[in-house]
Amino acid sequence: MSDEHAGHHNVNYSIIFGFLCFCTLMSFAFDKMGIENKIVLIILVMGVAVAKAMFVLTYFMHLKFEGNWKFVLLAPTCALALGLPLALLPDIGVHYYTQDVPQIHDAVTAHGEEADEKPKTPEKTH
Amino acid sequence: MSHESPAPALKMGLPIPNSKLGMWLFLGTEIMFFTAFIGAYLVLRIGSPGWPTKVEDTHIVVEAGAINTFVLILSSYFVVVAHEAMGAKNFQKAWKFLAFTFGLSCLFLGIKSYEYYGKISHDILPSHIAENDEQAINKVTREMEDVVNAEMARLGMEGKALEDKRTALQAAIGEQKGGKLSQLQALAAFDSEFVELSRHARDNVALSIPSAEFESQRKALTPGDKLQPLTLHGVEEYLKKLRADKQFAGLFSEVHDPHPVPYGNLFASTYFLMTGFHALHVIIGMILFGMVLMQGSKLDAGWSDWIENSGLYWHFVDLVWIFLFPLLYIV
Amino acid sequence: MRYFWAAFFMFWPIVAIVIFTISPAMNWWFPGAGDPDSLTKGQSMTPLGVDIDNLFYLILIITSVVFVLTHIALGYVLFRGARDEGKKALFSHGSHALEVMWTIVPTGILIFISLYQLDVWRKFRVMSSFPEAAVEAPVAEVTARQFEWRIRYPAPGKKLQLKPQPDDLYTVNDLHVPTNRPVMIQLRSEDVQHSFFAPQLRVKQDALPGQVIPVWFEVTQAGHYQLTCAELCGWGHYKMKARIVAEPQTQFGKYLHDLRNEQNDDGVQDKKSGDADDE
Amino acid sequence: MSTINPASTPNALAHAVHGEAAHHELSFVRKYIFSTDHKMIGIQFLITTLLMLMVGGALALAVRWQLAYPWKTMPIVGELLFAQQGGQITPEFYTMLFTMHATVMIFLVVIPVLAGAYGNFCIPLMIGADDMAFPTLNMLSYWFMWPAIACFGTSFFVGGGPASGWTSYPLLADLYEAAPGSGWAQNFWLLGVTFIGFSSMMGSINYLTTIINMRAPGMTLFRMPMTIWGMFITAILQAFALPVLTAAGFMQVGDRLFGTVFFIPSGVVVNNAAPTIGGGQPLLWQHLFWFYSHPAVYIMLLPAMGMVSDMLATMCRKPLFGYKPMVYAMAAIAGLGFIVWGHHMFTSGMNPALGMTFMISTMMIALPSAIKTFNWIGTIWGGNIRFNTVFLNCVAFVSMFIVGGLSGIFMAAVPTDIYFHDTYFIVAHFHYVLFGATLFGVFGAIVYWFPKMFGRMMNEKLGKLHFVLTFIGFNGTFFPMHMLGIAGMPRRYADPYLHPYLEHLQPMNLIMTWFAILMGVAQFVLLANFAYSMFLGPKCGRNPWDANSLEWSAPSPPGHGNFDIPPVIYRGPYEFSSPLSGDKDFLMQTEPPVTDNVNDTPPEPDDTA
Ligand code: HEA
Ligand code: HEA
Ligand code: CUA
Ligand SMILES: [Cu+2]
Repeated sequence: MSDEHAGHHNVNYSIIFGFLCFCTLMSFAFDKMGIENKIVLIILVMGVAVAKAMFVLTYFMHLKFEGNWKFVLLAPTCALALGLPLALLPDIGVHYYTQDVPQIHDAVTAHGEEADEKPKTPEKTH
Repeated sequence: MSHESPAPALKMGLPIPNSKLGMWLFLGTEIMFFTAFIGAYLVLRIGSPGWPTKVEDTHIVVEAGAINTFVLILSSYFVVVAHEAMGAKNFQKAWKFLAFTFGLSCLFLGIKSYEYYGKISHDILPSHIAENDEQAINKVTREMEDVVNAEMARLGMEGKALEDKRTALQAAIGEQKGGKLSQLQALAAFDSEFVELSRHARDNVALSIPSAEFESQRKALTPGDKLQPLTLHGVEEYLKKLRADKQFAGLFSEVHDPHPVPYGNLFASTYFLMTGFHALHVIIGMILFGMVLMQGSKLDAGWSDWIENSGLYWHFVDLVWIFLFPLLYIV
Repeated sequence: MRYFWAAFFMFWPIVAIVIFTISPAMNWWFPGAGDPDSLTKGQSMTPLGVDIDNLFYLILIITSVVFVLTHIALGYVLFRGARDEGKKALFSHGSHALEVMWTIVPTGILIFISLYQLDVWRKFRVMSSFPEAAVEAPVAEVTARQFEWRIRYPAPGKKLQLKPQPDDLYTVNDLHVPTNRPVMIQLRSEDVQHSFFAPQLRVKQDALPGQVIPVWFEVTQAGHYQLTCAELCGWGHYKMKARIVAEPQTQFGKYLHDLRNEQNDDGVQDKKSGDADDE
Repeated sequence: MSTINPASTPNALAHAVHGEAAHHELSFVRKYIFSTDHKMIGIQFLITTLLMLMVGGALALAVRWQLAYPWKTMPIVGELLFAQQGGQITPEFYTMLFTMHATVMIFLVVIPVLAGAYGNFCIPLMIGADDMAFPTLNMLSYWFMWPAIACFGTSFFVGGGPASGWTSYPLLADLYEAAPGSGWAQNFWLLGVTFIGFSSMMGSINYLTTIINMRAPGMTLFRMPMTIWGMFITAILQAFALPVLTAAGFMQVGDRLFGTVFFIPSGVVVNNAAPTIGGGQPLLWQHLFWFYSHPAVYIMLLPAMGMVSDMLATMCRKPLFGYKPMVYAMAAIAGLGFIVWGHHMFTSGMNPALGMTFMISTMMIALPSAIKTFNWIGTIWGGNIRFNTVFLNCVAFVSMFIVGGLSGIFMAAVPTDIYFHDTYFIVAHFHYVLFGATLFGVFGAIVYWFPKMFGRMMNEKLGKLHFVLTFIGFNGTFFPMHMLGIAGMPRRYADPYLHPYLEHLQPMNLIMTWFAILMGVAQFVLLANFAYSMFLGPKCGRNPWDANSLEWSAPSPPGHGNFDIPPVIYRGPYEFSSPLSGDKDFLMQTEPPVTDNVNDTPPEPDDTA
């Protein structure tokens, strides 16, 4: 039975492939364009990456032709995959308390500020 | 393999083979596996002000990454084409496309190793990177010491401690050992440069206290000493000067430029973690395809599911790279 | 025998409740200030601790009620099951009304507990609601290390700085704080994770390497309190024993003063000149 | 190398009949050791985990010894193991003891006994499949347990043993200098966790595929017994949570062996070593670890909940009260289970806003648990109860789960957790849920499915004796721990009595230890009963409990391929005492709708199939 269902869907894979190559070129170009604004750059390249991923998923991995189980399987996975970094963010990405590590001292001294900054007091964080 | 049996009217479950369902579930777990890595990378990066992004810090080669993306996409493309050929019972064509895929994955690993080589030769390895001036200076002296040590051992100086070897070195120079003499002299000169630098670095407190205070303290401690506060820039100049010196040619290949990179070690850790595990997945994929290729002309329809499932796996590997590329190379 | 088993499952919750009821009297209860027989036994010595205790008692009441009711229900169904030997069982797949009821009632209770406690948590941890007085002048920096607590006070009259200052005062395993005003300490760790745990004060906060975490509390009664470590930090985890001495402000000032004299005493000069050199 | 043809699998008969005919007697090795038969693998898991329970229990008793008689020579084993210290438990050794106790209990007892043993044994039988979807993978999942056991075993002997608790928090676990002596032990520990992770991973993918795709005709999702639901949801939890732990484990291995710095901040001076270079953050580990390990506590509970639901219904001769709400409650526990992990980190220095979020989600997880609890009581209500060992263990499960769950509420409330975190209150909580709930459920399941496994019944008298002794020993050991916790006794203390405010608790600890020893003795009764009944217990027919679910329509023990008649399912699993069932009080899932005078013996296998 595996034999029959393989040929079912007539996708022109070459076009998909062409599109993927184009996307890769775009990311590369975005990098070389020297976009100053980090946020814009991130949005652009991640947008391209997501587009590529969608193409690979839908066509190469045949998700377009699968039943609804794909949503049952992939929706929770994606939710978790996005949720984990988001949940880590308030603790690891943002520091609620004063970080006291050499890298930060160095950065502070390099910017010509006073080396003995005060402990982060509640007012400052708010 | 697919022996016919009447499909029961009441077949429960999904209309896909177990193997494919299993593969998709496995891919679900794989997504979580890479989520942990990528997620950790993202939050660590956001949480580290001054994360290294400049090429001179990271030695990231965007071109290599882009080419590798292309290589993986192309190989993915060949997999789907191969699977299509299997469906059309054109087994030799399928074999050929899979062989391309295999070749491309080798190419991918080749480019990856080239990149790794670049990293290693710049010593961008976890816990090898100096994160501030002091560590950079220390690293230079440590590496110079290693060079001296190794050279002396190579030139036949016996003894364990550096001091013993030094005495042997002086003796050897005294004996005027023919052709080796110039080498020995260069080494001795290099050694004395190292001794001076390391003494300098050891006594150097300029980096930890404000320079004015340091000056006064140093004056008080060692009046008349010729040591000046050592700065990273000073060391760089000094190395440049030494490198220009023909005499030491060759000895410097081991010594890296002093180049502090804040959060460099964390960067290297995450970089190698993610690309390393991705490469491991590539290798597993190569094994999966290798098993098909080993069938040679015996390849038949029985392998269709295998190719489909390894194909799914391979596309997943491709997907991971699609995200790693912008995250590691561009952003 | 059937009744025996039904009784068996009712016997133990009764024992459990009895044990809980006699516990405070048996001194198996919260550690309080001073000697265990005093009136303040089992009572927290900080306002925040009292809040925590009250919350504990509230939850204790709620859970006790739930515990008793569920076990009465369990006992009832068991005894009926034992009595109705051989009778054909009730053929019922459930009841929507019941189902809804026992979803909604616990929801209400749980939401109530959730919201009720938020305030205590905010007071304890959210830095913007720390008492002004505590934030203004942190009393000391407490650095945990394997296996002791190192305490650094600013010199009398000065403010605590993030970086050690030449005139800072140091002690080990002995933290003095003034009473009757909110005090804040800066908690940090020199090596692995530790946890600053003062049982009588109901304060607990992990010390994280690389971070400085402010902790505040207000001791209302002078006395000696325990300070222990509550995060596994190596083989000596159990012996990170220290004390917190709470004393009136004047006495605390005197303590710092003495500490400074002691620290600046080089053993040669007499005590007085020690005071002189900080001009 | 294609896969099992899905079309053929539900047709168990075709397989069974053809298979049996063409079947050769398997060699001993293929049959008992490298077996791919899910039943044998299940039994292998069961016996292995029971042995590991002994090991874990022995370690627990050593822990208890130190708490009752601090620094006193351990009897018998003391002089044998560490004569050089006068048979005393050193603090390092104590750390290793509770670390390995927890590791063995969690990774080698509870998880494998639920998913490994009963998951394997029950899933194909209860959904009417002839085997798992991937039998070889199944075999591997058992055999991957052994490298894990070997690694954990090795970590006892290299260096001083792992010394950072089962939670393995960095930097204690990350830096060699932090726990001198634990060096390679910690590495092996991590390796062991990775292996057991692979084992569980293979298992869960296998279970999911089997349950989704290999159900017999008529076995719709909402006709599956709760056991299957429990296993199914557990497998989902495992599939999504475990990779994160594996990933985090690799990161810790990297930190320990390859110089990476994920969890190591800069400038930390440990044990007078040079300051670390670092750059990472220790909290990251805690998040990643609990992202797995909180769902893991439900992995350690949900299958037991499922099995208890089945056993209760059967022993009360009554349909499960609220089947669908039970299923949804389980799913809700699983879903919420993914977003509560932060409740282990309330005092860790996490962002307080995050703490609030986690607190609320943790509170909410009590809801589905409430639904489950009340439904169990509802199931017993009005039942025609058979007070046998199975039933008693199940009631103990419910009762103990209530206690354990309610103590969870104290900790879910952040302010009280400030006080209770890392005190014995926590220890009481999780032993009530892990031992009190899960293991009592497992003890019930052992007796319940024993006839199906070995074709013989277990001894009732010994079973009840075991139950009573364990129940008393258990409560005697762990109930007082609540008091210890309230009195502020921190966990993981080798000698709490060093602190004056804890001195007066020693007599209490002493009593607890003796209860623990009683509980230990009780487990020998279980062992004896198990071994005796395996060979000498009274033989039984297909359906000794008059139960409904599919496995009881297969022979006891089922042969290769499980069913001699292809099961077709006509109804849900809990049709006890139905008015349709006539004289009997049960209606098996395989019984066709017309129910006149159908007896228990299945029809002869149909050769034409
Ligand atoms: C099987 C295992 C299991 C289970 C099921 C649970 C269930 C729960 N656990 Fe537990 N937990 C552990 C195993 C488990 N836990 C372990 C091993 C640890 C320690 C790890 C370590 O540090 O080593 C731990 C630690 C732990 C902590 C961290 C404590 C700390 O370290 O500071 C917390 C905090 O919130 C917590 C909470 C809960 C809650 C709210 C539930 C809830 O799911 C319970 C819900 C059940 C009920 C509430 C009872 C039934 C309901 C009713 C009768 C309805 C009415 C009730 C009300 C209205 C309140 N647990
Ligand atoms: C499923 C999990 C599980 C189970 C079943 C148990 C069972 C037991 N545990 Fe458990 N325990 C944990 C999981 C579990 N534990 C965890 C996760 C921790 C936290 C660790 C950490 O902090 O990192 C912990 C910690 C822990 C502590 C706290 C240590 C500390 O913090 O200092 C204590 C102390 O009393 C304890 C005691 C016991 C006892 C007495 C049993 C008893 O119920 C055991 C009963 C069984 C037996 C006694 C076996 C019978 C067999 C024999 C007696 C045979 C003897 C054999 C030979 C001599 C060969 N455990
Ligand atoms: Cu410090 Cu435990
Ligand atoms: Cu939890």
